[in-house]
Amino acid sequence: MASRSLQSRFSLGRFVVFAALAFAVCFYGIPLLWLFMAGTRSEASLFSDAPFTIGSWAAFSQTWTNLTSYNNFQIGTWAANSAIYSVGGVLLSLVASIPGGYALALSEFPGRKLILIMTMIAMITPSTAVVLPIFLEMNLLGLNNTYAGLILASGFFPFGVYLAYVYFSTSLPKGVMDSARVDGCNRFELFTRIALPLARPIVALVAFFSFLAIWSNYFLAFVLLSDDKALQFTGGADGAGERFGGAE
Amino acid sequence: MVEFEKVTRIGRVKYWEDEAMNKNFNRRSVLKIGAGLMAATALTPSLAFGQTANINYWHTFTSQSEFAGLEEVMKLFKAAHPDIVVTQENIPNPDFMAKITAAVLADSRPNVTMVSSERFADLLAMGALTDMTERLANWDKRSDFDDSRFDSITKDGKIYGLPAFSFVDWMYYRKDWFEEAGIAPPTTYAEMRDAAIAITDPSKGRYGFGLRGGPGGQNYINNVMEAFGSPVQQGDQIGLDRDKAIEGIAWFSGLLTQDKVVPPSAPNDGFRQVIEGFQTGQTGMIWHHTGSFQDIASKLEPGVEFGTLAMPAGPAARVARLAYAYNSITKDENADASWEWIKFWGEPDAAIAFLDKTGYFPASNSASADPRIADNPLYKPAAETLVFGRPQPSFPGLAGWLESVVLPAFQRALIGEATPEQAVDEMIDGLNQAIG
Amino acid sequence: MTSNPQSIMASSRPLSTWDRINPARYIGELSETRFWMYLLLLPSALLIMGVVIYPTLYGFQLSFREMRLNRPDLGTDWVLLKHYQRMLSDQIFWISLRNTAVWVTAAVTIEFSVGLIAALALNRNLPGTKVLAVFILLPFFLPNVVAGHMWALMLDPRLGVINDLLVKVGLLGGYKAWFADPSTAMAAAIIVEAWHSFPFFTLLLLAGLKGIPTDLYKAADIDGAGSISQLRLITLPMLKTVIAAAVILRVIGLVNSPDLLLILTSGGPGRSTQVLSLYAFQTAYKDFNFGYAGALSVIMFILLMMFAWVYVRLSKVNQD
Amino acid sequence: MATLSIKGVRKSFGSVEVLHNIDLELEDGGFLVLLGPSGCGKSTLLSIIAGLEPSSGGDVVIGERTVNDIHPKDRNIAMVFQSYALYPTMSVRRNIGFGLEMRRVDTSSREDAIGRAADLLQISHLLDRKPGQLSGGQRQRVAMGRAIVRNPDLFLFDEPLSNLDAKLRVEMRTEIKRLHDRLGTSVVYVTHDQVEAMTLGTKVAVMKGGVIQQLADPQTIYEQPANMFVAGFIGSPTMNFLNGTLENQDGKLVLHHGEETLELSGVAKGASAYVGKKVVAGIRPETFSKGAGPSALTGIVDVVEPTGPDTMVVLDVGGQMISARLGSRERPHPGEPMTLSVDTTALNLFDPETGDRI
Repeated sequence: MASRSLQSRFSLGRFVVFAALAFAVCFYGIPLLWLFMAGTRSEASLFSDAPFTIGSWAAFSQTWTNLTSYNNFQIGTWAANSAIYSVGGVLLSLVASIPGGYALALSEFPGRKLILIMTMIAMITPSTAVVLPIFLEMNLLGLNNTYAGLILASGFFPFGVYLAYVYFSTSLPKGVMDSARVDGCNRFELFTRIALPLARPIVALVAFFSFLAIWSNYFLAFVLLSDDKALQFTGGADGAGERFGGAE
Repeated sequence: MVEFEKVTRIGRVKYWEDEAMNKNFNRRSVLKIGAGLMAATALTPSLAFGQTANINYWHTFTSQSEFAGLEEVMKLFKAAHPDIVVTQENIPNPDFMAKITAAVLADSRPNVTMVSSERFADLLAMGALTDMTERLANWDKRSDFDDSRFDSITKDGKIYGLPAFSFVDWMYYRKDWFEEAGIAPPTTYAEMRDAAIAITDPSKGRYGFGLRGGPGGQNYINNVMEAFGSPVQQGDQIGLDRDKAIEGIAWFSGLLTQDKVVPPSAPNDGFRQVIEGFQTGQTGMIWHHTGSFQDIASKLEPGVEFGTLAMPAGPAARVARLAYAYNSITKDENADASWEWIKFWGEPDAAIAFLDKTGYFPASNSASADPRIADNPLYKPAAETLVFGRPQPSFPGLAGWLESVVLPAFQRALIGEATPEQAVDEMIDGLNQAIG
Repeated sequence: MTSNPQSIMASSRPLSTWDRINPARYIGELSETRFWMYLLLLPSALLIMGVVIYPTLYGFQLSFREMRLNRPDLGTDWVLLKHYQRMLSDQIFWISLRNTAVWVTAAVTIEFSVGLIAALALNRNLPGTKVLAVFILLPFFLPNVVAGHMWALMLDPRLGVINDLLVKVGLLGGYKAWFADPSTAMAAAIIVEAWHSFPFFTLLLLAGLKGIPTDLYKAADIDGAGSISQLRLITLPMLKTVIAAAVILRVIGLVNSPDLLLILTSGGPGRSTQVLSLYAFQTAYKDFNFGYAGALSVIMFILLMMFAWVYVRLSKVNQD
Repeated sequence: MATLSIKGVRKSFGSVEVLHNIDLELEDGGFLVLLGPSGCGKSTLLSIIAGLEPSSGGDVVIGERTVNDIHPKDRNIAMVFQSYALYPTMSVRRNIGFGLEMRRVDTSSREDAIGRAADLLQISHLLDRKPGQLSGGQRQRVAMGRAIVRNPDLFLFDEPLSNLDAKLRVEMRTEIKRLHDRLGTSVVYVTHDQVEAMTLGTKVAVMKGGVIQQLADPQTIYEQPANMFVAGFIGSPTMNFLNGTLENQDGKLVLHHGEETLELSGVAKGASAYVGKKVVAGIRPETFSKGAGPSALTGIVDVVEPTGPDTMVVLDVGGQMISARLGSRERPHPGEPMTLSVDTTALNLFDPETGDRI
């Protein structure tokens, strides 16, 4: 009896799981599939054919040519710029958030609470409100329209500080840290040789989230950069979306 | 007959060129970019930052053909002025004001900026523009331009820019549908409504008129109010004539709510949707400017499937906008070089080269007289419009009011959430807020 | 130091020249002083000051000033609470506030539910889930702007693939203009938002699920608790902290970011999808009224603070 | 190798004092066990010796040096942790050699040292593994290897065996004893396991509430516990505490407990001062034997637990439970009366008020 009900419950659970996955695949997969397919089809085909038609290789290469020839391979520049900003921003956000979270987690010092609160505030501040002040500030520093400016502006990822803080205050084995002290690490080596290698998962997570944040932060990039060649990809793509000037 | 031959030839040539080079670059292509990016992880960067610019040019060109035109002009300019290096920067339209606002605040403006007439008042109020009256007065080609061309860039007798090309409002209609229904092209709002009712056939998925109730539609809403006798600006007077405005809004929104001659998607239809609706045979008439001629001709045969008309007349006025894209000096530094560049756009050479690539109308008389325009019957309505067309109103806060008050209020009328009276009251309140 | 005849210890090497100039050595020495923690904090503190505190304060002071860029004639004087007073009688503000509540509540609810289901499914480690995980997480990588344009096209009343599918399946009589109808515009936008951001919950919840000891489920099995009871009595309580953090972060993101609605509806039709962030954005960059936009931002900020505080209280999460 | 002396060390966390004025001396090559229940302050004391925590007062002297302000790495100590504290990201080889690496020992002599330590601990075949791939016992060996490779002046062990299962614990205990015998390095060893303390230590410090209750060799601790806490903490089953009154009967000291009378011979000299007063007699279970005698207790058998070599019997003597360790052949039945005689030479008397031994 008991094993029987267990059995049936298990298969029900399995069914629910598969149903959920099937739903996810349909709802979340189809649009992506369509997006990929759109790339293989000609303009005319997009207008007239059924939505899920696979186009031709020729159409794909045509799309690719359009893409690469648009305004003298501007798309390549955009993509490369996006990569530079994202990588730079991610590196900076790691340099700021990992040691910051470590310090906040491991020590008690005056101002610690204040920094934690500021981190929270940073997470809550509406981005539209800070874009203009940041722009003015970067301008003051002469960093407008430079890689450095955007990287600086997007390099603070408060959520990352918080993640690192939570990780270091809960998951660092005290014994290992003590052991390293006895083995002769100074606090710097303790951080670089012991804590950092242990924190690899959290470093990856912070990098991942900050990459996403920077990658999609179109508006900040847009206001900070004016040179068309320095346009970030997401900004450039949106611009290309609007075809006509002035009075459309 | 000969003329017609010519028309179709131009259309055809353009069509094939487009097909061959597939120049159109729109939202759909953006998605392809997304797909391409996801598919190809390794893109070779070409970071050419090498050029040092003497002058910086901000513009809102985005389409492939516009870029081709700009490049052509730049090439000609380089040959004529090897000592001046122009760096062009594309500022997408939706973000143009945000960007220039920030640049003005931070004093990091470009040397020359492309200014569309509706933005003039805001830019001037911000202090972004430089007085060019004297330079213009001393320019030998000044006589090529009618004085009226400068109306939308003049304030208190001072002129702040030189028109580079024009957007002429007109309408496109399905010639074949009209012939099929046996009706004449409309010349008034009333006729236009009748025609729309006549050609609307929901069973075929056909609607009479492609109303732009989404982004960008605000200008047409304002035009309709003006055509019914409620101009938002008369000289220094700013305000709406409530009753006339209500009439206008009632007529315009009635096309959807009562006559049902407009696709139900109208409240969210922007530029792309309106053009596509016409191209795909959903709508029989649309309002737009001359700049989309080539685009429509790439899907429908000009002169056969579709034709062009001057804007119809409203009960009180015939409102068709003549908007100019001006080039203005926005920085004192290198002003002489900037002026050379701006002047160059006014030269027939550059204007015709630009027209050749884009179809945008030149602003100078000598260029307008070019046979490719003057002899083309499909462009005739545009030439007519040049006579009676009027400039956009212009005062600080206008653009914001149109976009964030007029459009939503009209949309509320379109979706039946507000009566025309309520919509107009909202507009009046918003206007007071904007100019108060 | 005494030395042991049985010594198995190796002898230390004296300092080499490199050691003497090695910067790591100096940092190492510095790290033993009380300045070390401040040194670690220096990068984040500088960035906090530069890109958070200063801009935030600047934005706050703007909310008490007249600041209309296209109206230099009005000056930039202090106007105290004028903007806040205007807000009280500003219909659009109240509509935006209501819409923001709907937008955030619905989107978070859907994203959380779908995210949880996906996380539970992926946590089963069934064959193929690794591939599925990558697949399901893909939308998250599309920037808002691209996702917005993509959905605008898919929901297009003329060419949209969604309409096409729904008509073919028979769920819809004819093509529908989702964003032109106030009764579906918000719902459609919420679906798009949920599609784009649910993987955020999946990611965080999946991480949380991995941390729940399997013994708990075994014990529950023996006690006869069914799947639903296990979810309610074990999974959700154990995930409480993760859920609280994820919900707060997502709410912050939803309240603050106007991108998606800007692309899909611009707040329309009428005001039916107008939200606070969009209103603040338009006030600043379309109407150039930075003072009023600043005040709107301050209100958003305060609302979020209150939300976070109340929410943390209610979910009784102990936080530092 | 060095001596260790701790002079008046105190430690408080905020207003809570967890170590009161600790004094300790350990001879060169000695093996000091800090024994006590959890929370007694023994691990804190070890951390202070290691330099991982600052003390609130007092001196720690290793060899000739007062090391109060000296960094852990410069104290020339090595430490083995309860959690083994192996670096999860490093191989066993690097784990063992890490202390040397940090001291800039060159690679070849480092490799030699690692090899020797690994041989000694029989873990040479594990050198290229990561800690995650090792069993508990292997990890423990690696942790030890890491400590001995440095040949420190002082080994510190923080409950090193408590995470192992019973069998391994016994094995490793022997191993540690062997290592200590071989290397001769001074050791401070923290544990709550009295068996480890008794088997390993040359000196045992029993701690409670941040105070050292008794510092002595294991034999003394067992036979002459300083107070009732030490007496009760050491030995399993624990010492029986029998309440009674001390009297002088015919020139002999006797203890009255209810109906029972125990004749005491060979008890402490100070006992006579307690004549007529209440005392507590501490009787180890193994000092009982079956049968009557001058000092004997009679009671009812309550529980019988044969353990193989012994039989443990719990006896109800006038309402007080007494446990006794008897020979394996004894099989009394619960409920039957039984008389046990006591070897009073091994008996301790305590003052019931202070708990101190008389």
